[in-house]
Amino acid sequence: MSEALGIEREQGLHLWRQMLRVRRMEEASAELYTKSKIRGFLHLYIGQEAGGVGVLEQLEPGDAVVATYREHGHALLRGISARSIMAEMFGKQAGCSRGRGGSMHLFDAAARFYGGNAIVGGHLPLAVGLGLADRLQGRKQITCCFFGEGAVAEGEFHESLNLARLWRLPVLFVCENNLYAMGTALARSEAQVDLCRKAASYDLHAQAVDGMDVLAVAAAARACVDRVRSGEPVFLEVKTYRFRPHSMFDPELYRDREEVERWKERDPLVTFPERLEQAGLLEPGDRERLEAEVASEVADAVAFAEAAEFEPVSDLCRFVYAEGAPE
Amino acid sequence: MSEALGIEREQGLHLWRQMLRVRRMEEASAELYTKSKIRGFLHLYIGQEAGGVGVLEQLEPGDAVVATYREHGHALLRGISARSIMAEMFGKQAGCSRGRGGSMHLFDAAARFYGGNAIVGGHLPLAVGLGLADRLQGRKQITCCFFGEGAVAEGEFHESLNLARLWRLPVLFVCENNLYAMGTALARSEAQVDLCRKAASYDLHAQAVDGMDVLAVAAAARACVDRVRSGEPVFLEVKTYRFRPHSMFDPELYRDREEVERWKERDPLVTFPERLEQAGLLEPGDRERLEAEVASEVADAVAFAEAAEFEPVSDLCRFVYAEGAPE
Amino acid sequence: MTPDFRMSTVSYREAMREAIRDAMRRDPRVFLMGEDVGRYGGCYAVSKGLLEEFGEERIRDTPLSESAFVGAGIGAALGGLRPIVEVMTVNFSLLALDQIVNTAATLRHMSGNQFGVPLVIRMTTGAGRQLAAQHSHSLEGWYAHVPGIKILAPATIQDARGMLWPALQDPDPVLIFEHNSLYNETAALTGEPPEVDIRKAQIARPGRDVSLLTYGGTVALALEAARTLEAEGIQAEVIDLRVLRPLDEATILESVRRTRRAVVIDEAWRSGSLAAEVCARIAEEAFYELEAPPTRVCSAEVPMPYAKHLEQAALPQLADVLDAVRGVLA
Amino acid sequence: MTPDFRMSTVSYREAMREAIRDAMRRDPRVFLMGEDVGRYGGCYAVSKGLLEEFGEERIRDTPLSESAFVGAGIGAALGGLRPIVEVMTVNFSLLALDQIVNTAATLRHMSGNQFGVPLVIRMTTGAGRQLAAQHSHSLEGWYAHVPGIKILAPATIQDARGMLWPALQDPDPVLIFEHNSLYNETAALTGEPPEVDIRKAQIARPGRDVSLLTYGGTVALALEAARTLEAEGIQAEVIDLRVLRPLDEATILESVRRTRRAVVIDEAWRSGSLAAEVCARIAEEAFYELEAPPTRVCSAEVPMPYAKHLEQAALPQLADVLDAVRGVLA
Ligand SMILES: Cc1ncc(C[n+]2csc(CCOP(=O)(O)OP(=O)(O)O)c2C)c(N)n1
Ligand SMILES: Cc1ncc(C[n+]2csc(CCOP(=O)(O)OP(=O)(O)O)c2C)c(N)n1
Ligand SMILES: [Mg+2]
Ligand SMILES: [Mg+2]
Repeated sequence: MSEALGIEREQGLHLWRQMLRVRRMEEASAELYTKSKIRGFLHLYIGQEAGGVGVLEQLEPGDAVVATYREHGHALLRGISARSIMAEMFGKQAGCSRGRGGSMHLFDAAARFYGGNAIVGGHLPLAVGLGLADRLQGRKQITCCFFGEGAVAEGEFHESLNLARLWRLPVLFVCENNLYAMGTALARSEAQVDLCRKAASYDLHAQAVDGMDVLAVAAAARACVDRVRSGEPVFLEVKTYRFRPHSMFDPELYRDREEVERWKERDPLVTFPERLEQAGLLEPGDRERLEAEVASEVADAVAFAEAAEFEPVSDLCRFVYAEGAPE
Repeated sequence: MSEALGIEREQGLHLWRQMLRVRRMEEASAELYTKSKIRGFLHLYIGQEAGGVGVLEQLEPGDAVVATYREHGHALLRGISARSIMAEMFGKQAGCSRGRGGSMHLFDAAARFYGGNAIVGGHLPLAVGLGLADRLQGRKQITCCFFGEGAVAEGEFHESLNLARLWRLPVLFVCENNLYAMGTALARSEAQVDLCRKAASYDLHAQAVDGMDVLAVAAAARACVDRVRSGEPVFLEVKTYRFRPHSMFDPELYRDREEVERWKERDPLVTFPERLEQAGLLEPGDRERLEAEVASEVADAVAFAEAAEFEPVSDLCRFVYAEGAPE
Repeated sequence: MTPDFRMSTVSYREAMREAIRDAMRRDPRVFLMGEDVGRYGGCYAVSKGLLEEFGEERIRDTPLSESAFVGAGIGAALGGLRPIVEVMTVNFSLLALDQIVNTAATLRHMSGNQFGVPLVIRMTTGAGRQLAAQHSHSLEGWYAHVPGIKILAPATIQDARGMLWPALQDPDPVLIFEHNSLYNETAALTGEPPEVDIRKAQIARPGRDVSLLTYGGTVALALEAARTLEAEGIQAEVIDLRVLRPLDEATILESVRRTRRAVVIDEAWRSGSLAAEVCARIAEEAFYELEAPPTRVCSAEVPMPYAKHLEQAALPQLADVLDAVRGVLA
Repeated sequence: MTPDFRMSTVSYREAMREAIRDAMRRDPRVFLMGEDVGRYGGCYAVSKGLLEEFGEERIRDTPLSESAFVGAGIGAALGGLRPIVEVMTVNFSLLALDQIVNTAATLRHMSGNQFGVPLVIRMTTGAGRQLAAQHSHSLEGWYAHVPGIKILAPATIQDARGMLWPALQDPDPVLIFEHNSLYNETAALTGEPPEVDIRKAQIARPGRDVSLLTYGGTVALALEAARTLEAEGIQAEVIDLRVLRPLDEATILESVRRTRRAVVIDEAWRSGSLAAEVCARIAEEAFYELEAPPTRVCSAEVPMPYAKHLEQAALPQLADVLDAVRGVLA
């Protein structure tokens, strides 16, 4: 147990490992994209890992997660295997959406992972509805909805926060503010750049946290999750940054390299192990072991995806309607 | 000049007359509806007159007005003749929209009166665009956009206020809060019932005013209009009440008669003349003269509408596209 | 308030209300949500009295926010409930179209069959009440374009009473379009609620000379035309399409192959109407059996005007149908 | 950055960019607004470089709020400007559909001709890039249903360069649909910008045996089919519809009456597609001149899947077109 960090060694290693799993899977995805193994739009979570880890660690198994197209990390952290995520991005039948969704549409019923949604803001109402179902059925589970700061300008953000609060629904709205929506900086899209002030105007609890600090996120998220579980919606802003372009098509004309470099100094995959080290929680060989384990998980996932089968073309029109249902 | 009220006799009489013109025209409309002269949906402004008068008196001739389906009053106060309003509600060619719009869609290019819009919240973006056109063309005119408190829950409210403030557009958003959206009380539609707090979350100036007091509205609106003309959007909440049902179909199951009666005690058409009287601004016969003048204006409008021609059926498909334009 | 449904004359509105009430009684997962469905009693008074019976959790008034409450219906369906979402009119449903098209209709497929959305969305459609261009259009044909959802159009009291329950049993989203002119129509409804097969069109009136194909608000017009034509010795068959997606092509083609003539009546604008689809299918599949071109009677291509004489002129009229029939019989 | 337009090979993307630049130079009332049109350079890089030339007042980045900025375009047009509003894809345009259908399309009529909306809205459409079910649908046929707006689909570099200016001159709203597969296509564009009549379809390739009618992203497919068929001695005529509303019925019917056979190709889902409308018109107007049923080649009725082999299988393919042609010639 470290006094300074307030965590045990095991916990520290776990958080690090979780971030590392996402980082390495994303790096592999980027590479596979350049090799045309993965296609479509690919949005990487690199730089933002502390947010997803800090929040998702606080959820219970029965809780629901709803995410955006930048959701590989959330999916992995929610327990969807790297194999089925990778297979999905390869467009294979063994993918978590049978190859029909791709990078932007990862789904998993067992994990209650409701996508992978690619209409900005469009999934917030869905989270509200999941919360409504829980409340009306008297279940204690909560719904955790991730979205970027760009979504805050959309009408669906407004309608959803109002509805969630009006009906006191157990939904945690997690705004991952990475300062840009594609090429549009926050100050160019919002009259009020303090997103917590915006969110608080729906009369709900809103708080912001440093998204480069996994422990800070974890602590804030824990408090928020408790509050949500007691039966009210909460808004959590995770202040973060994406180190990579918006997608694989983005020439990044809208920001300086220096800005990116400055943020990289706060890379949680650099700073967090340093903090663990300083706190005396690491042992020699930890890094090598972690890296090796994660590398093999990713390599295994890629090999699995590579070897997997494509869905037969004859199945194209399946799953438009339920099978066996009246057509 | 009355010290107590801060106005001259002429001004007092003018405000009274303006409210009375709306009241009597609306009463006539209600009656004509029961006689099937007017059809479709009819939304009356009775009870809310002080708001429209107090705000619209502050505008300059070149300013634009955008309103909802409850807009007869705004149209009349903006200088559209009772004749052409009434003819429109009769569906006649001489109507301000050639009979094509009806009660919910009064328009007038000369008055820069942009409707009469019947999608709740749908006209706010239009007002933003008018403001943008003014700003980009360096014109000093402003756009005044009326809407009900029900519209505040719609996504378009959110998107529009943000855009207006982000781009510093000269738009006055006037929320006529009559406490109900059809049968839905404000507290049943908004998590935050203080609408100024909601509006302020877009980082713009927001203020509320007693909408049953025409002088208070006038003073608040004057300050807001000045501010808008200097180049920023403002939100003005007019706290008011409708004395009649939402439309002619509404059985009013959702509110008590007592509540309505309590509000009627504050009827501006009762209280304002009383205040004028108390301030010594009235002379004997004023009421009778005003009533007679207004009655004759309304009677003339009804007679005009009755006598007017219908658009020939052969013209049905005109005005879908501009005439003479490439088809 | 509750009419006795064992044997009585009920209105379309009452039949729909009874269908909702019955579903709510049978299945605790069912609830109704929408603008003014509760305290106000429903904008077309369909849900009047239900709040008192079921309480405000299950008869749920929503704020004006079509996108959020339709989307919340999707989420609630995913969460195990069986929501009936009411949107006041198809015109306002455009505000929720993204939810319906991009989420409700795609989820099953995108998720590789892991998630279905057992949601029913009801809305009114159509013109005829002088509500002008923002309240009068018939856009249900658009929805019929979208794979992943099913579209119903009850034109009779029987269907108003009988379609909701099977729609709620469907594991996929079902949209029900109620033409506003039907609410006051009445018919005798006897005994048990009618069993309705929501996959099938229906021969509303048999005939051998020409097929009049239509749905919803214009079924009555087609029947009126058929009665008028009878006096001239023309036996018109009226097909009530009932289900707009997936179209019951078998019933359509069977009829047209028999009568060899088709007139499709649709209150929507002609270009790009559902009537176009019906004509195209007939032309594709029954071309060699046709004696005359398939013909459409639709609304004039104009935003619906307010004035009554213009509105009526814009809508399909009896004379238009009769002309079209005489045209294909000439 | 600026290609020399006197005589050079340019891409569809560059042609569109040059059209915007040219319009902005010619008319100070013209401006471009949309998500990421400025700093990012446009989601499909169409507007790259324009911010530097025209500044941020006229190349206006908007927040993510499709309804508000499309509506602001309507208001700005009413206020005397000539906005070009870019919506990233037709899929997202559903969020702005209310503005387009209920306001832009209705204002002239509802106001008794007092207000027109001279607005141009550009958006991409179509599949083929493995973007899955929320980014790949072809919904322009819906817009073609709506009176009060006009719909263009430039399929060639010439049209990409030439359609914008006449669209901006139009006193009513014009929507321009750019198929995402076209941006990298190139062609020689010489001399003055092409004069384009935005009321007319175009014979992309003459032929006498069968008419292939299509638009936008599938014109190239039709031309490829025509080339393939030529080897078999079949002369297919390819009609590029170009304007989806109002349809140039005269050109369509003239071609079909000559060839007596029609195959309509449309990347949208078949049911309720624009192809249905084209088939219906042909069936209605040229029935007695047809030798075979009008036939459609459309996308499979499935939310577009991500995997390449499934996506390709869902889209109209050369073999499908050839089969259809052989079908109508059999
Ligand atoms: C409704 C809608 N509009 C536009 C887009 C295109 N788009 C995809 S991601 C994106 C930026 C979103 O930014 P943000 O919400 O901050 O999330 P981030 O990508 O930064 O994680 C845009 C404009 C979309 N997918 N949906
Ligand atoms: C988008 C939309 N949804 C629903 C309606 C139906 N409707 C018409 S007026 C109204 C209530 C609006 O209330 P509010 O904004 O407070 O204005 P008020 O009628 O009180 O003046 C509703 C629900 C509509 N016209 N548009
Ligand atoms: Mg962002
Ligand atoms: Mg109100």
